[in-house]
Amino acid sequence: MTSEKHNAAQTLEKAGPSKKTRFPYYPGCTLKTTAQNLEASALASAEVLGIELVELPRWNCCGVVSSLADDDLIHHVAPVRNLIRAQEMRAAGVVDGETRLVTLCSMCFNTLKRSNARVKESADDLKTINEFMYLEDDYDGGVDVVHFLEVLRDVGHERISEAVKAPLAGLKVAPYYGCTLLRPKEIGIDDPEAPTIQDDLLRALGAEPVDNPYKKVCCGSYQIVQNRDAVADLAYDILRHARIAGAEAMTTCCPLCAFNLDRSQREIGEKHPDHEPMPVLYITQLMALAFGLPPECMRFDLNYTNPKALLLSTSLAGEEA
Amino acid sequence: MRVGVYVCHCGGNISEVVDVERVAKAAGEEADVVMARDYGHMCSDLGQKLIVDDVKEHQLDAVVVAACSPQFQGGTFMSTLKTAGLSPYVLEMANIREQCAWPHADAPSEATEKAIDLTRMSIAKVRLDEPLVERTMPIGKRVLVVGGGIAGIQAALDLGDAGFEVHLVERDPSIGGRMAQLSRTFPTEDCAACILSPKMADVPANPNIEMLTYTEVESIEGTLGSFDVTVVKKPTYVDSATCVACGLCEEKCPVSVPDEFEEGLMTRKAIYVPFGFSVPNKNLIDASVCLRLTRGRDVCGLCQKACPHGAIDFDQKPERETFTVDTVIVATGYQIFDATEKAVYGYGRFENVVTALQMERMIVHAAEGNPIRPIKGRVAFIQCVGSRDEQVGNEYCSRVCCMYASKLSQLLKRSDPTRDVYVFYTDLRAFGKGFEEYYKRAQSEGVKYIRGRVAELLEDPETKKVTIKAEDTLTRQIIESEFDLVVLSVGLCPSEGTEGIADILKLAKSPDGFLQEAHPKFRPVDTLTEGVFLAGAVQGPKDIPDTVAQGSAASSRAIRLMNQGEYALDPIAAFVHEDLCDGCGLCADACPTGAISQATGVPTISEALCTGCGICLSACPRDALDLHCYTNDQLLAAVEAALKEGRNGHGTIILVFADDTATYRLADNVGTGKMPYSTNTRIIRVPSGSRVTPKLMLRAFELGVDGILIGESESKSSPYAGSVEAIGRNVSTVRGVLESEGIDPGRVRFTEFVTVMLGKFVGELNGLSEFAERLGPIPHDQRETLGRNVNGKLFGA
Amino acid sequence: MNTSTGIMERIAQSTSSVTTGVDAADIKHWVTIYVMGRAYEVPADLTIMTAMEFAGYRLIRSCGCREGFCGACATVFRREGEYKLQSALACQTKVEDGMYLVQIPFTPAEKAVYDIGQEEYAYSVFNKHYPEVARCVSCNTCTKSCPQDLEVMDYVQAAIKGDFEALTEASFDCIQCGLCAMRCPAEIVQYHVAQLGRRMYGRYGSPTPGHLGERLAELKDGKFDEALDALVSATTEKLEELYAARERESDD
Amino acid sequence: MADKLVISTENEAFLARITELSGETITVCDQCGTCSGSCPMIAEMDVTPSQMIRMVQLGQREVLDSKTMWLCASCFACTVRCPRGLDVAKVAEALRQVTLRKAIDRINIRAIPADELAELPQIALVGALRKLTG
Repeated sequence: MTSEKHNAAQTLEKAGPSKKTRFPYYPGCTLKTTAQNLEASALASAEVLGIELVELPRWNCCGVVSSLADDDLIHHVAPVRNLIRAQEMRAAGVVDGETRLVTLCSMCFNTLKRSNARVKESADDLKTINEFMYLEDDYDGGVDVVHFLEVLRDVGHERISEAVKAPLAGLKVAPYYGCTLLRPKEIGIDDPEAPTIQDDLLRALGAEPVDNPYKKVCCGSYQIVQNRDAVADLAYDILRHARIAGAEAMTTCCPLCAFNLDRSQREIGEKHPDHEPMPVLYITQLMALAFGLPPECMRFDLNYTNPKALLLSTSLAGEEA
Repeated sequence: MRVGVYVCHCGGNISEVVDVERVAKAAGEEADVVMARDYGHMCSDLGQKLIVDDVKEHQLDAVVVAACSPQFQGGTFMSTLKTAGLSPYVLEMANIREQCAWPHADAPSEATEKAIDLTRMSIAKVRLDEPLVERTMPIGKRVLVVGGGIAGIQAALDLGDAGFEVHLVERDPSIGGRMAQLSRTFPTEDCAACILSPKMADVPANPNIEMLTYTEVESIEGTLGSFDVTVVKKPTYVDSATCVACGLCEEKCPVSVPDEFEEGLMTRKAIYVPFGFSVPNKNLIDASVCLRLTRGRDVCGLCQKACPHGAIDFDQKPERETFTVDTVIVATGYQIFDATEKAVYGYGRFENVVTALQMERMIVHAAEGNPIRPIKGRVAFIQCVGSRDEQVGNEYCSRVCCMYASKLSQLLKRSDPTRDVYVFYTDLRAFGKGFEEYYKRAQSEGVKYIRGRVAELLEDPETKKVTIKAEDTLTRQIIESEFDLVVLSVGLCPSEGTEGIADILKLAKSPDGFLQEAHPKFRPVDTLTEGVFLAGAVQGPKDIPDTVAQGSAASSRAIRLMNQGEYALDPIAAFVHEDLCDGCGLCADACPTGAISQATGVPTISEALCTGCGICLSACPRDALDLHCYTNDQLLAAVEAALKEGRNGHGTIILVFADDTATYRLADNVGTGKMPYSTNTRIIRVPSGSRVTPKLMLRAFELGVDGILIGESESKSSPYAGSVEAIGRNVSTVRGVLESEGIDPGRVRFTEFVTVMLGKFVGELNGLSEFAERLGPIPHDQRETLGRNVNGKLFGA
Repeated sequence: MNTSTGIMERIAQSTSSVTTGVDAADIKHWVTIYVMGRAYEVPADLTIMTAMEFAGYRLIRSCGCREGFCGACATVFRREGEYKLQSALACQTKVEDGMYLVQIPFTPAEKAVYDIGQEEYAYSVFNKHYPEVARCVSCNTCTKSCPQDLEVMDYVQAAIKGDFEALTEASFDCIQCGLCAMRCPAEIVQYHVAQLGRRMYGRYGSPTPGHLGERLAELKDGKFDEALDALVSATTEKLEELYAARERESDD
Repeated sequence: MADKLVISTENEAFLARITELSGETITVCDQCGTCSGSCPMIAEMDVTPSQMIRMVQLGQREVLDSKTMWLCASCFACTVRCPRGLDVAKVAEALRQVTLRKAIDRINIRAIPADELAELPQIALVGALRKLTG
């Protein structure tokens, strides 16, 4: 970890951004386990851009997939509790009054933002939840939940391009958006039918985004638990269309999409012998790569389909990757 | 001042409940009343003669008739006064039938007390009536028609043929509109160009029509009878007098751009003729792409060299023209829904996805033997693209797509019967004359209708074929089927020009964004602005026959006004007490119709534009604005009269300000229905509840009223734009003041009514009455403090 | 422990029923408690456990160490006029007037069977053995119900995140009374989850103490062989002598 | 012969319950089928989403026997496309809740092989248990 920070700091120095912006940051459980590659690459890349994501000192599972029943408030307790943590962090003066809470996992993003929207809209619901809390301060509705991709969009793709040390030239990537970044409309961060936010970022990194018509089709989400075959079928369609469109790799921002699309390739391979494995990467991994960060910031070892061969073939990865 | 009061028995309708003699006697004791009678039938010839004779004999200068509703016989007695040589505006009617005898039939004594009060209120008001004279304004025979599509053409030709002077303004370089682009018309399958082009040619041929193409309306100011119009004619850079559209210039022009008329399927040059049968049929230069005009004097100029007539003139400038008209017809039509907004259908990204209008052009050219692009293989139509879709913000049905898709699909089928043609629809709407038969014909020719809205389209990156994903909702099976061409049946949206003209003329829009007619049933082509009419799709999507019908209807409505030579102005209009006005201009900002103009000093109010809504009265911090026939002094005098004998045995007195459009008529309907309600209610008629200022309400409380209900017509049927919002603001102001004075703000209420809400009206009245009874009267000292504080609280210290 | 010794002595001395052994006149303060709905007048100074015994209950279950360590005497109660449901250990909590209470002598809960040596030291161990942990709604009811004032929710969350160290730290003082599990709307058995987590941490996560390794190495190298041999071969008397002369802290 | 469809006021209670739980005005669905055409899980379903809505409109409790709402991945593809602005995913949630609130779970988590469970990211398990257990 020290070396990672050291390297990021060095890069930062070279890039020369004057002042660091500090954001409260909510990781989510999966980023601490199977998706450490998402967190590591995002935090390191953020630092290059002069952004420090300060992890909430105390947080709980967002309780992913929002409760949709109108009368169900208990499932909004978990998200709101996290929003209170962000509020506490701001009150403690850690993040210069920043009201945005940054998320990396798109499912956490969606869950937190939906609950936030609900309690902001309904004073009654907010009151009930606040009363239910224990020692926490009341949530005042003053937190805005954002996704890291939005922060990057605000930074500007031009500035990101400037930070690129090793452009991903020639790499054909199919960005996969899935559901929770885009839908429902009032929560999503981009046009739900024609998203471009990942495409734009990939272009800034020097890669060539490929238009996959299946980029918004659900990967099956939590259906993986009870319905592995169906998820494998969906993943097969999504990957196949990306391949047809000319993609060599796929990017995502969601640990569950990543799992379903990446891990399912084992089953897909058994069912469809013609299937050509395709690396599924977190877009932040490619960003860290393009920023020239060391391998421990990418953690390609955690990807099921090893991207090493692909990255070597496009001479994008050094020996150590 | 000499007032005569006439109490009518109404053949027993009134006198069986109300003690009419007592009413007449009480009236006779009022100041200025020199004559008070009761009589069997005041509306009879003899009854009216009684008034006429008394006016002469007793030199009456104002008359009160206590009888039925003024809605019912007001006109009769106004004529009576005219006959008697008085202004019809020195008449007041006390509505002792609908408001006393009928609803309170089981409480005759209270009915009589109420009748006395109402009569006193009318006397108090009539004393302050001004002998207004109805003014008339001359009106000429000049019309502006905005928009040269089929609606505007029809209106212009009708008016021109009838001898009216017409200015037809079209922003595009040719008239003809959208219809000119169509292949055939449904359900008769006439060739659209063939039936339209003669009509287009008739326009410049008509000596009464000035055709102004490539021209935009810049401003319209004024009112019925004198709309001052400024238009700007854009330069075509071609002298229309000498150009013969020979096409030599086009051959030389190096710039090619997508052709709008061909919906971008073909290109045209920077110098071009709009289309084959355009009117006028002259070349023009598209200044936005012309090399000379975009890059400089020494660039290109090939057209100028090529023109054998020397018609090219790069020095043309926009020309501003002004003229005055008496009426305006707005016919700015529609534009098709921008299909790129429905990203899921890939329009603009997928090669083989086209709009229906593009399909029209493809069919026209195919029929002429020179197809723009081959139409091969399987074709699918997707219905409701941009219509009936909340995801794109359009809730409405565009009305024509079902039929044009049925037309295009069978034209395709007929050109190649082996071709697969599918129409994906949600509901098939074939309501017009011959439509259902036409739909059946398409089915019989083998067009397959699939009941299911298309969820999304996917393009094969290699073959460019398009896969449709949809559910056949009749079999509940999912369709994933590949097509060679997908046609989007795009809906109709308000045109760009509509937005502009709506701003210029301050016309209201309905929630769908199209312009709002004055009444959906009885005034379908009128607007709420006198002298401005709508024709065609500017009011909402419609097919060609409906559009043409509206063109004719609008011209006929305009003729109806103009043929009279003059028109009467409604005297109920706002006016300024000049001594009170400090020229702040707040009234001008508040006026929803733009009737008040104020540069410096005292504002001027256009009687023609003023609708008499009274919204401006509340905007004035100095009470300088007032309303003829319903002045502040008159209404306060009426309130005072109502309280002359305190609460008259009642615990409380409730005042109802009833708007003329809905609430007053509703009260009449309740009376006619003999539905009893609380007898402590006193109804005051106003044109609109927005006339009732916060100060008037607070003054009424100060005088001793215990509850106030303002009834106003629902906004959608009200002739007064913004009245409901204005009343809402006024009422909340009053509530704020009451609360700060320790008076329950629930004593003021506001309800929207339509004339049939009998139960609701009774419920609201009784509810407020019971509420006030529970609270009891406002204590005297509170009323006094209120009186002292009114001005400070409303207008600041 | 803060019980009134005087009264307790009298109770202990009584020969017939517990209640009659006390002279009511000696007790200055009385409170009314309700055990499973029935009212009892009891001396105000008693713990819940002694008060129940005072009232005549003989505790066979729900009673263990009486010193706040074993977790057997879980109790839930509500004070009159309060909406909050409280929980406590009966041996550690004094009675209050108007307390409605019941004992929770046992929590039905399934404990997973595992071989610590065979498990992977990762979050997935919880997925495997207690997948219902994922049902946690972060309602914090467990924390509120813990008589040990542990941050129960936090350690459940630590399990979800696979943070064994945090889990161990937060759950170390758990006495397995089961009150958290009884209140959990997600039906998680927190204390079993914690135990699995602590065991995993103990086996794989906790740092190996440096001096232990050194000493083991010394043992292996035979550094103490000589001294041990001397002890083994010593007589009993010699051993007693050595024991008496051993280095030790003073008895004071 | 095909079964008769019973339409009666008794069915209204079920519609009312689902309307209340979902907060959606289910009666405005005009059965265009966009939801079904957009559903990624459609291949597994016995009743299409639009049919599910139709059955709720008519108060047919048998919809609870279908697999459809349990296969819904809450991806909102239907929601963002519904031309009548209905949140179909919320209706599916309401239907799940009717069963889950009777303490009847859709999945028995213990029946899933331990090695499969061990491999899942928490996010998957949390999601599934939220939607499929009560």
